[in-house]
Amino acid sequence: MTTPVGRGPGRRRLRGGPGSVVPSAQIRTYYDRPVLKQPVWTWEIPAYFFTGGLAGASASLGSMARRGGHPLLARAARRIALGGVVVSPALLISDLGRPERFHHMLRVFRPTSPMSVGTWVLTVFGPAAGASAVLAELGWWPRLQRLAETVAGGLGPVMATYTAVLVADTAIPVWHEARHELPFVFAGSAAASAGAAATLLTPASESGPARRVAVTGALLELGAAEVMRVRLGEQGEPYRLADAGRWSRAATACTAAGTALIGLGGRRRRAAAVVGSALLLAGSVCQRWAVYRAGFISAADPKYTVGPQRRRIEERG
Amino acid sequence: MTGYDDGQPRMGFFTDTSVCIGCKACEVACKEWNGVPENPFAWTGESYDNTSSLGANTWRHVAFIESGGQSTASTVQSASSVQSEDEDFRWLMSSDVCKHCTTAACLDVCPTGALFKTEFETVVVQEDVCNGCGYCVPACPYGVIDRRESDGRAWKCTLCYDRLKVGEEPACAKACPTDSINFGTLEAMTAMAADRLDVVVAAGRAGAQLYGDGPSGGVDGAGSVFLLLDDPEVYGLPPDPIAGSKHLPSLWGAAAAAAVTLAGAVAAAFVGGRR
Amino acid sequence: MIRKLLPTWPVARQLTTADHLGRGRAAQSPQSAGLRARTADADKVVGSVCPYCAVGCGQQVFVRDGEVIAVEGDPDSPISRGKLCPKGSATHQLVTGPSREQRVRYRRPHASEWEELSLDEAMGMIADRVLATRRDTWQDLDEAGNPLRRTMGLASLGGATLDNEENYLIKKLWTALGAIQIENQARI
Amino acid sequence: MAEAHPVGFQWVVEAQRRGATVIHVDPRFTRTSALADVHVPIRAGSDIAFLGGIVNHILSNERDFREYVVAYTNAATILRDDFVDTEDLDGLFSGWDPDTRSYDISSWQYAGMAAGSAAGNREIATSAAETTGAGGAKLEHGDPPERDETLQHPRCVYQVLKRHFSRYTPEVVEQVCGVPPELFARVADALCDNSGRERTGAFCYAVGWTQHSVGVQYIRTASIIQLLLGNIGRPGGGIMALRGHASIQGSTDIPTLYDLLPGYIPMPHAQAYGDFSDYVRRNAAPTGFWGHMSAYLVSLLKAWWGDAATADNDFCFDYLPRISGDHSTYQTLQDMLDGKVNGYFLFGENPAVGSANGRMHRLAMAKLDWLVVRDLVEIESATFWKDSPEIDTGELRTADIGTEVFLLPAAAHTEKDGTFTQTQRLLQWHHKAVEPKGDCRSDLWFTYHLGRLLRERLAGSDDPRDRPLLDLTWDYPTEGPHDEPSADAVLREINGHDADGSLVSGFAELRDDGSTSCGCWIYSGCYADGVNQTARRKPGHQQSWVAPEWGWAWPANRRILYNRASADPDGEPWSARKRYVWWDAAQGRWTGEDVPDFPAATPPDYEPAADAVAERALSGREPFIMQADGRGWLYVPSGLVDGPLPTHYEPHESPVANPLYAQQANPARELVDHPANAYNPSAGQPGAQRFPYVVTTYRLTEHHTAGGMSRFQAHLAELQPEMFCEVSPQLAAECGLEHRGWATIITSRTAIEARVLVTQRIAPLRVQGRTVHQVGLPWHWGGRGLVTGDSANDLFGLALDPNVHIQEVKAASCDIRPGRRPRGPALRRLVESYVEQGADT
Repeated sequence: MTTPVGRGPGRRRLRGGPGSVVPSAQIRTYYDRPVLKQPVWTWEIPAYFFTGGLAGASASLGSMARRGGHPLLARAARRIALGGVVVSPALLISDLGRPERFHHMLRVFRPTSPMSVGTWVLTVFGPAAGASAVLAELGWWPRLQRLAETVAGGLGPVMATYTAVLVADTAIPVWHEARHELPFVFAGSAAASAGAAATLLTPASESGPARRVAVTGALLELGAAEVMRVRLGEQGEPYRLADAGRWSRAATACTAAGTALIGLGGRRRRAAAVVGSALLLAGSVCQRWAVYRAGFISAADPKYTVGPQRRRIEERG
Repeated sequence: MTGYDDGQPRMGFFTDTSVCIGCKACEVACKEWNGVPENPFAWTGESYDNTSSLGANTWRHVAFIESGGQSTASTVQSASSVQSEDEDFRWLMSSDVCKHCTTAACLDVCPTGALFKTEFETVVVQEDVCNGCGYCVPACPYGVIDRRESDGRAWKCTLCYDRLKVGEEPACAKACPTDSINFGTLEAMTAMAADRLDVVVAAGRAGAQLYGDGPSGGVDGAGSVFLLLDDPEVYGLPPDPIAGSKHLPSLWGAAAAAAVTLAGAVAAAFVGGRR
Repeated sequence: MIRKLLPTWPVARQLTTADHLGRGRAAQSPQSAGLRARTADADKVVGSVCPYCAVGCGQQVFVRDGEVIAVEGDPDSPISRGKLCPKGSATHQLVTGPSREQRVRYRRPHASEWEELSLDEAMGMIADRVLATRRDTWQDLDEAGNPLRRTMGLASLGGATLDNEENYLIKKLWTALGAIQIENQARI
Repeated sequence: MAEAHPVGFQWVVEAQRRGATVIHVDPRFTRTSALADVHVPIRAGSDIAFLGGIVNHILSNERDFREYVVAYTNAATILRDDFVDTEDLDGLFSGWDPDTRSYDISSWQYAGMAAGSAAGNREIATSAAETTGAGGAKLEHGDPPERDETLQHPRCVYQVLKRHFSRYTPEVVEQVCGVPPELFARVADALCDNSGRERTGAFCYAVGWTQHSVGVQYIRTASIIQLLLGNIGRPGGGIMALRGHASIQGSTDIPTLYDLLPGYIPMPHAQAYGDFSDYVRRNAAPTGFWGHMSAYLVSLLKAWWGDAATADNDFCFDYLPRISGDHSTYQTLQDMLDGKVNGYFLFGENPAVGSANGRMHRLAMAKLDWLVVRDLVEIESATFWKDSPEIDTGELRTADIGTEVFLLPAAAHTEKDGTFTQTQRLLQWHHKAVEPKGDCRSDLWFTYHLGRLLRERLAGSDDPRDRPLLDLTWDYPTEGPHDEPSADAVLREINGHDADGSLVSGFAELRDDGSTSCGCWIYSGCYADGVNQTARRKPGHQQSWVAPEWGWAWPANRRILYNRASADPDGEPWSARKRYVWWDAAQGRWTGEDVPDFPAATPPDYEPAADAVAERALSGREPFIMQADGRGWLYVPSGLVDGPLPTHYEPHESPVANPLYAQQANPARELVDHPANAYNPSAGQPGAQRFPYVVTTYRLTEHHTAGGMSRFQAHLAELQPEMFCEVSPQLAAECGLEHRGWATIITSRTAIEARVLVTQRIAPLRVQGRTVHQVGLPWHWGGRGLVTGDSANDLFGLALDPNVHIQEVKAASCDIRPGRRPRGPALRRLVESYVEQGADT
């Protein structure tokens, strides 16, 4: 990171060739072909970002709700988390090139791999969240249920944010350069979706904390996403282009509208709460899709790869 | 770190593009040895390059760059990228390959251990382990590794791991007619690269530079060193690649902060007690 | 059982060996550990010569169980020093690939498709046609009475891709037949 | 060279690393140019002018290696006084007969002798041009050619040469070739600077030089340069033919060619010779190694007819069929089209794609009674009856084609024993690795068993015409599951046996009394000492740089021909740096790095007696032992039918007028008058402007010849998956061609389509004040295989070099227009519209 990868003798770059006559603003490429590979991930992955985040935040919400004396909210949150952990592995396995080898994920524990870390987290979180919900419904082994609930609740925030590390730990500029903001986008989005889902499944009388989680999460999501796009600068252009642009605008619109509806009318009007929640859920889905698709656009155009790297070299001198 | 204790030195490539004749023997020798399937037959018009880039089915890729020469008044498109009028026409060729990075992003993110460091400090995908999660694909800052559609697994250059195990050189290096592709200990390759750079610079070849040499940089040094005659991006190479995993602390730091924020937000929702 | 199986689990190896991060030896599969170049286990290595252009690069043909498993450049050759061009490198596909014809094909006059034919039958039919053509087109003398002893009804093209021994037999047999129109790529 | 012979090119790269200057002359900027120090874009078809310019540069600046030139070439030899040069006859040499379109070469001779050539046409004066071969000479004893070693005599070769080439100035080079004078000077100086005692320069060429109506003279011009610079017979010198097939050299040495017997012995000509003794008298040479020609011929006849060949019956010399004219492949093609050829064999060759005017070949094959195709894959020539382009145009209908076709799968080189002879005359044995599968068989198997069946069918015949077949030695041992004849036994027969049946050690042991047999005298010694010398594979790094123990080179394992010239007349190396073969006075022998290509014990000061014959008739200072006068020929008094000196003629089809003479093209070129072979009008003829562009063809690294060994392999097919044409941005703009779009290229034969690659690598040239555009076409595609496309060879007509009957496909004229070609009958209508308009305008 300290010296250029390419160097001439005596650390002086030889720029007698084309290099010297090309203005630094001009980006040179190989037939405009991408330097990076497009991700091979299909729809299951952004869907999992949503379901995993939803399950994680819901588990935390459920745990806190029970402790805070909101049994109905706790039950709803547990059920939502259960739904999330049932769907999530199916999505992940379905996306594999060799689904029958899903268990190879547990072959190693590789701390350098967010996916490996996430897999192990999910391996603990999933059964915990599942057991917590099922035991609570059946009323069996309350101490074990509590333990499971606590474990799931504790891992919930990790579930909600590690996927941001997963996408940021790639070479795709729009993801990697957003590594400081993406976890907040994902955390906010997860919280918004969990709050919204719980609001939908809980009587208005008990859904206050859920609405507050939804609104706080949504504001965090909106704010973090905005900061991310601003800080990305030119690198954030994919969020304005093509389908990523559409997803991004839809995410902002849905989330903003949902926040407004819940925040302003959610307590008093069930309909506002319901519509607002639906909008937040949609916004959360759109946000993940916006991030997902922006990665493709960012990888496809070599200017996003070469331009900043070339500037980096020039700044180093 | 990687658990080998047999004193095997790190092995690598030195690709000297100043003597590459673009014959593509490396591409074919690689495919023949490793049983790599062909790409769809598609003529690109991009000079003589019809395999376009490294990928699951192309582990050695020869780039062809037509540059310089007289620019034409007309707006006719061509295989040549016209740079300036006073510059000599050049036809640059370069055989690209996996960089076998010291800090290999593909390996670092691989959750199954399919990608691993061998005793030669090369980076290899184990075909019996890979389950096609696809994480390595966007992780690679060079765009090398890819998932094979027909197969579902990720593939890339193994630096002929099986051959190295019996003391043979990789198929591409063996075939290369002009010794553009050299194979040996990374130490020897780096030294050879430095020597060749001196020669090429002394011969007045503009734009000559080494790529991937030395232990510094965003991947902590590559196991494939190149002598290029122009800037890396002209060959489709990233000029200053960084392995995402170099930023793991800040990545997890941000995630931890976000997770705490999330937990705090949830907890805060229950403070105050309004229903 | 578990004692036996546990060490095969890379996570266990991560804990018990120096490769704690699971990036190296701990992650290696038994298949990878036992990997060997297939050429190392060839039954025989046969010295050969590249069949494409006339540089004459040395080749090594690796054989196992009666099948060619690889063809590589011969490092001993002072001509090629082990190198091969893309075509030479594709020799294995040339000699074992699916494009190769393995059965005799026969097209009857005016027919629109190939038919099957046994090799023996084909050889017999060709021999009959050679003799009939020779008989029908034989020239003993030219107009001036000079001996010709030949047939102009038979012609042959090819030889530059063949072995010397094959060219020799063709030239010998054709000349004995009185067929003089023998040509090959050297003319072209 | 990097394009078509990449592995050979490693030596060029290595030479460059050691300081050599690499110059590449080619219409295109190729993979070779990419590494060359100098690239010279040249107009296709103008090389004689370019090389002639170098000759002029050498002579006018006296840059020749004078000592070598005087001692080893015929520079000092004085010519007859009735020789008249093209410079005085506006493009014709003396002796031209416009009625027969041929030369009487008698005026080209040396004063005082008539010399036969070491190769080429030796009986021009008395017979048709087809009695080729490597021949003898007519040097009458006691009557050596007159010489002037001061090189001042006005009729000495040196002065004739100087006058002949004096017009090839840098300005003329620019006018003809489009090469600017500065660039030309760089090449000429580099060549001269790198020649002499201490340094040598080499030429490498391929079919870019041979496939012209003046192809032989191209190479002749290079020979003149190399002889003047002293670069023949010396390490690092020479003229390297980079041949294109694994054993194309072998199939010339042991010729599957109509005009030769093994070892460059000419096929007997019906009219030119009478009986055996007449043939020998007129072909054997009193001087040089051709002096033993009768021994070579008798040994060949003994190898073929064994005990039946006796002195009483002239060793069955009468069994040999007689040729009576040009029976080369293109003549056969015309006869085939006229229905005169019934049966046709194709051995690993695909004329439907690989020969000029492919359409003519396909139409001709439809006239055959039967066709046998032996190949690895189902090539276009095997399926013309169902999918040739002429089926699409409606010219052929499958149901109308009566040709019976046998496609017999061939064995690959890994499935048979045998030798290839590579481009430096090196025989290399390849061992069988596996048995061929299915019906795949070697051509050895096919030929042997076909011969066996023929002999069985004729057994008992008393027809004299069957005697040659029945008396033929055809008893090769067979082995293996398929009764494969032993290639080893065949190679032993080629090597030759003495009277005891032991293998001879070389051609020096051959006799003309019938006591020895030998299938090919120049290959004699390949099985010396009972060892298959061709199978030697001693690692290169374990022997000297000459590597004499790898394979076996003909003749006598000599790696550089005429290497006596690497030493000065006294037998000392010209320089320590370039020492190769020298006289060791202590041992009384020639010695050195290589096997001396000279009688080993003949000292430098040897002078032949008046009655000496063969090699003993040459002095110890005459290295060119196959030549009648022992010297390298700057001027060729005999052996060529189109002139003793190279001179620039335009290609048969050229948009450019010959600026040197009124004579536009080679007057002696062979033309084929056939409706399927219409020609484009050339510059100066009406309609020439319809074909304003130069077109040339070439190979790509990724493919092999007509594609049978590459278009069918996925790993090669993907690398160059489509037929394309290369054009400059300027031509693209002029014609409206779009990069990556389609173009149709049209000649009087047909029109083909190709994808358009617009590239600066094929630059337009300024010639005679105008811009000449060139269109480049790879010729590998056809209608079958994994990747298909139109065949470039379909565009070309048959205009042949008169010496060797090779077609001109490296330079012709064409038109090019955007878009794909018409389908169906409309294709012929397009071509016909060009031909008609061409004739009218």
